[in-house]
Amino acid sequence: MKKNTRDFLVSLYTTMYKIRNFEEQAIKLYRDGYIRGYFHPYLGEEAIATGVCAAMDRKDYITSTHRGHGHCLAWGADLKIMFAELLGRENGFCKGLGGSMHIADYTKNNLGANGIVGSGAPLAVGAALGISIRKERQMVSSFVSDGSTCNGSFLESLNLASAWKLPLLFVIENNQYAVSTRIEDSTGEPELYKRGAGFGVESIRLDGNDVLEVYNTAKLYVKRCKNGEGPFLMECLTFRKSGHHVNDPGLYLPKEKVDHYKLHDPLLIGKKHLTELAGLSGKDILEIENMVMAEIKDAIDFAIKSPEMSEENFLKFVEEY
Amino acid sequence: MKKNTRDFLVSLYTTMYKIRNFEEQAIKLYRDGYIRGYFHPYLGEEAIATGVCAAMDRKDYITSTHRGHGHCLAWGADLKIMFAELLGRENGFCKGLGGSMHIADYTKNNLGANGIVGSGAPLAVGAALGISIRKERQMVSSFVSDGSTCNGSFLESLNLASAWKLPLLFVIENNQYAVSTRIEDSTGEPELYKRGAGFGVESIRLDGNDVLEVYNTAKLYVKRCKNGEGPFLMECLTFRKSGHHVNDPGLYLPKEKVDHYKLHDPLLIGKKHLTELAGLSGKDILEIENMVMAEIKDAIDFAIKSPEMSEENFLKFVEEY
Amino acid sequence: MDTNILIEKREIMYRDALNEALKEEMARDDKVFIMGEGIAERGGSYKVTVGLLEQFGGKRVFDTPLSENGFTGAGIGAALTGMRPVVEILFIDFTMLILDQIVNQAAKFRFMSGNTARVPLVLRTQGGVGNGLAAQHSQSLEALFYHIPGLKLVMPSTPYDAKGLLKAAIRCDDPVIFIEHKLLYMNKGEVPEEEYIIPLGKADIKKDGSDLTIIAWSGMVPKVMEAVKILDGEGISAEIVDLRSLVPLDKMTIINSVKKTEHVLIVQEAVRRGGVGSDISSIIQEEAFDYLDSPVKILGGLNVPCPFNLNLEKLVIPQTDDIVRASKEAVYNK
Amino acid sequence: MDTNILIEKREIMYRDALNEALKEEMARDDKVFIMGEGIAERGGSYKVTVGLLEQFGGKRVFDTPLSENGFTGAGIGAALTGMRPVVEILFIDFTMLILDQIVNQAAKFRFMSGNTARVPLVLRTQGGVGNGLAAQHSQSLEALFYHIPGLKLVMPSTPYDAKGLLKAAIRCDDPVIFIEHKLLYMNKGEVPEEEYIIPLGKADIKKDGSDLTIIAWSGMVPKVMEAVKILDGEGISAEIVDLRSLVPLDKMTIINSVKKTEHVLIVQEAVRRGGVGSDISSIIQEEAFDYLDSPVKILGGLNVPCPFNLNLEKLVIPQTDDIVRASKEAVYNK
Ligand SMILES: Cc1ncc(C[n+]2csc(CCOP(=O)(O)OP(=O)(O)O)c2C)c(N)n1
Ligand SMILES: Cc1ncc(C[n+]2csc(CCOP(=O)(O)OP(=O)(O)O)c2C)c(N)n1
Ligand SMILES: [Mg+2]
Ligand SMILES: [Mg+2]
Repeated sequence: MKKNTRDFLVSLYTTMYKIRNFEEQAIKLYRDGYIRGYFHPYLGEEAIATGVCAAMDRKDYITSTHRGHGHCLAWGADLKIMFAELLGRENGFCKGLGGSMHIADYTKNNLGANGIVGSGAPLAVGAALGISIRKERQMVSSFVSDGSTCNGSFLESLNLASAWKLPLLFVIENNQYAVSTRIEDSTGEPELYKRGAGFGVESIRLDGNDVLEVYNTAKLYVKRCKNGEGPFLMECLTFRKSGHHVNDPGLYLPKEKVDHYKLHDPLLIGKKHLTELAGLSGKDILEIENMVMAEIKDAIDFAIKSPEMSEENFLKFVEEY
Repeated sequence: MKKNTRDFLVSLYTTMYKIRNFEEQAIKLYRDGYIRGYFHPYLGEEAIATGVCAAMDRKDYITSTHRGHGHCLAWGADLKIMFAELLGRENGFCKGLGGSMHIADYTKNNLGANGIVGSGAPLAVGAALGISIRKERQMVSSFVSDGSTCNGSFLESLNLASAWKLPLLFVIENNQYAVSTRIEDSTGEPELYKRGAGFGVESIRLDGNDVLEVYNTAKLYVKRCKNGEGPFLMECLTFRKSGHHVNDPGLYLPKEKVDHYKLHDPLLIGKKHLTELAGLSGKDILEIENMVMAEIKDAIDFAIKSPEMSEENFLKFVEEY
Repeated sequence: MDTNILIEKREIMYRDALNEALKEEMARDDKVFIMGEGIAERGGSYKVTVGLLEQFGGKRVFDTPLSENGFTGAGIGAALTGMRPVVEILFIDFTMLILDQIVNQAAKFRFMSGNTARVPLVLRTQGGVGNGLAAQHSQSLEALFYHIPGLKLVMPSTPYDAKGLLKAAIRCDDPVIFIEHKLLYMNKGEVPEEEYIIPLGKADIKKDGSDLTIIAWSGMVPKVMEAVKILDGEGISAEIVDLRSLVPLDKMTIINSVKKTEHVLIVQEAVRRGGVGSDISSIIQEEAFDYLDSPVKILGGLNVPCPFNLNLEKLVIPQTDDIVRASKEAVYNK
Repeated sequence: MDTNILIEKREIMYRDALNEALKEEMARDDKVFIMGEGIAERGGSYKVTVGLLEQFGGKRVFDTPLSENGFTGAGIGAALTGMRPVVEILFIDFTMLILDQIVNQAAKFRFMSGNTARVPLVLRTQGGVGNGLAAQHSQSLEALFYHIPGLKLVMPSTPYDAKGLLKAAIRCDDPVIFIEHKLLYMNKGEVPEEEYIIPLGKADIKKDGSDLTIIAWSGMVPKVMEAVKILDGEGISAEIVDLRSLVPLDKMTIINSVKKTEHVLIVQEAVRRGGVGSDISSIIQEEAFDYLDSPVKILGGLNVPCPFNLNLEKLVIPQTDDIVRASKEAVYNK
């Protein structure tokens, strides 16, 4: 196999593991009182952000959801600045004013997480509209949740993108639940990619836990978007590996599904790719993981030592607002 | 042929002609300064309201649109009270406070016109939800415009009705334009009934200018709604026989379409039914028309002579509001 | 009589008081039903609807998809056709998705129909700042509803008020916006076992006083209570007027208190600019100008969204010591 | 110089002034684009965008579907990524469909991002009562935007102001809600040929006076002008402060005028309860209490939706003779 394929598979796994370990460590920080507010972990959905972002250029754009850490990390966010934001520190991405639900990096075309389910989709339409007006070879990926496919903000966006033929890829992260409500109870058509056809949008459903499947599909759509064939919709089937947020034990999740997805974990699948397709050993993988863990540990130390915005600085900030 | 078929066909034509003549006379009243504000004529779309309402029981419910006179009339509204409302008189349906865009008859299960495009659909979901909670054998027809199929209010409603399996029939009146904007420019999928499948709603497209086709399809769906098989969606293809509102000459409407629909007029088709299926002569039809015209003339006389709400009464009304 | 006294000493939480109100009204009238996100099996994010599903079944207690605009409209449609829905919107911030249905539909039908339609809908929602929920989950937006004719607006601060007012809201034939506060749900207070109703439009004097009238509602009331204790210690006797319902507004209680104390402080959690406090100030000023010994003072939130950082969060809304300070300014006319 | 004088006498309509502002700004900056319902080929319901399509092409001037929430959000997304969109919402009533995007998104990004994001969006819309358009097309809802930190709010009353302020709004790096009035579009006024800009946040004294300050904006300004002529004839010299932009608010001009006249009337078309006038009243009262000779009076709309019937329509918002009457009450402290 080619060297670059090996490197590429390693990079995919590294990103997924980074997200996994980031969330796990951040949850500990939450339990220890360092992080407050809402925190929706991306655990179990790592392959989606990883696969899609790997298929994009960094002059493209993303919009994220309330479950947004994974998208930021897969897009390449600096771990230190991310932790700093989650801890509400002044050197965080948003100076500690945004936090988990509003983390973003506008300087790097990451339009950020959104606390209102579905409301990121119209923003993505706008970014794609700007591209289309400027006639640039860029595209936008809009991550949206299954819950948002029942919401007007998303549905209008799907139609607008289609009416205006925008370079936009909608990525539905269908983890099958909105908090405790099953998607089957939220809609008459739980195969969510089928929404697309009704608006003239080419759509597909795939295994969102298989990073290669996600990557390969996204790669194609990203290219076709840039060729002016957009928009597209890909529904990535997945499952939360945790409660809805840090304080939700998720007891309503049925045991058989939980068990199934324990074996169908995106990281297990990623490991299989590494061993079967790239010939890595268990030790090689452990090395990758250790490296990531060390990096995350450093980032946490950095964040914990970072100062919060002073009252004085804040009031100055408020004044010019 | 059976006597009742003949009577039935006559009643359909009578209703359509009533709507036609009502709108034509009302437009004259508008030009003469008797009617003010927005007035969106139902000209050219008469078969839809007529066919659907004929298929329903009067303990069912309807919600209407900004182009709402036809629905009111087909539902059986008293002509006098309707004109009185359009003229802003105290004995109108809404005491002259509502007018054309808000005409309604809550006492008769007509939830009325709506000035906000798409916003009637959620109300219809609610009426159907109430039926479902009370476990009654009723249903709701919600008339919606093609423009509203691009709006979240309608799209969320489509999904809600489906998720909750409600006895609700959505009737899209696709007149192919939103003011001057072609439906093809508003959506990536101008065959609007296709929206339905994405939400698990059985949907169909049909000729909205053929009152029998509308009636027969609606009849089936009304029954199936009452059997608990709802919701359904029927897209009725039609065309405005006028500008968007009374002051819009509609110059943007392409000549070939205007010409086509001149020949494909719902009243011409209705007449054909009367002669071919019910054996009526031209003279028979003229008699029907004359009767309707006389009734409308009377109603107009009544309305013109009716008083407006006095300042005193209004202020009393305001006080208790 | 003895039992009565015993019963009246029962203390329950704000969220349980709301729960009781819902249960009693649903038992009384089978037209009452409730829907919202996660309110059925899960019992609601703030545990207000626990046990309703079991008692009243899935037809009258059910979860909705994330279609706020659609299901609110469905509530209105049901209300128009004889039902009495209670619709829950998880955060008042999300009501920004439903304003067309509330402002253009629910609030207007009675009037537009010449009094032939009524919309007996209760929209329960929850607002205010607390616990680092940041800019999109920490707003106090009552002013937006206050300005719309046709809506009632209720914001209780205690378990007792919450129960009595929610029952009244459900029986009201007009749409009622019922705003709870995220920090009050676990607060305890006396709630009698026997049934009672608090009519909409009656303010409650939470404490008598003679030097200063402090007007507040919802989450600010407990803070004002704390502040008033401190003021008492410093020889300032403040009267607390808890508005409880903003529409209808109990002008008479306000004006009478102002006439007595001649000094007014309005404390509001919402941003200062264009809040309900401004309107109350303008009313006092128009109707009791000659009694005022100093300007009506408003202590409100800063004109910014809510920051995520917890320490900064505290800066943007009035805290107890801010209230103490502002009270003194109001009394000494600084 | 001669030509200058000639040019300055040019009179054009409000709608044409807006049209010129759009054309000039679109020619100056190719990041500016405009979208809305029927604004391209048809030139807009009020003819404000006539000719733009021809001059700037379909990529920068285009019609939208009836997806108000979606296309407003698209405007915000475009603004976040370097464009300068002008989004038109046909009636302010329909903005009730887009408040999530305006309140929770556009208004918050700058703050939530710690100043790294900006949203240079102009939302043009149109409000007010006129011509029997009834309850869902006749609202004055500026108070809802006024209360939201992060938004600018502009409501011009003359062609001159409309042009200068729209140009400033397009150049502003924060979201601007720009509200036109349905009865002003055909009003004529002087607009110089040469380019000018009116900075946001500057009120304009439309007429000097010494006995009474009348504060107004948008559609009420012409009515106040009429009323003031009548008052002049009766020996009352009123000063007219046209706010032009409500956010930022030009407090200094207001307070200075009040200090001079010692009497204030605020005239607003919006319903009285919870309108912007209340906030201005509360500010005057807090900042100029000792100068006030009588209470700040507010003349506003009745607390009801707008009736369809034309004669009743007139009753719900202030008319010229109401303003005359209220002015006298303000001056003579009744
Ligand atoms: C418009 C809106 N409604 C409700 C909420 C509250 N809420 C936050 S996350 C969530 C569940 C979302 O489920 P889904 O969309 O499937 O995303 P997931 O959490 O499963 O990733 C809810 C109800 C919200 N933030 N925004
Ligand atoms: C939400 C909303 N947006 C815009 C308008 C203004 N408006 C009234 S009718 C209309 C065109 C509607 O077209 P369509 O929905 O196809 O209905 P039609 O007039 O063709 O029957 C528009 C834009 C409105 N009333 N409501
Ligand atoms: Mg989900
Ligand atoms: Mg149409």
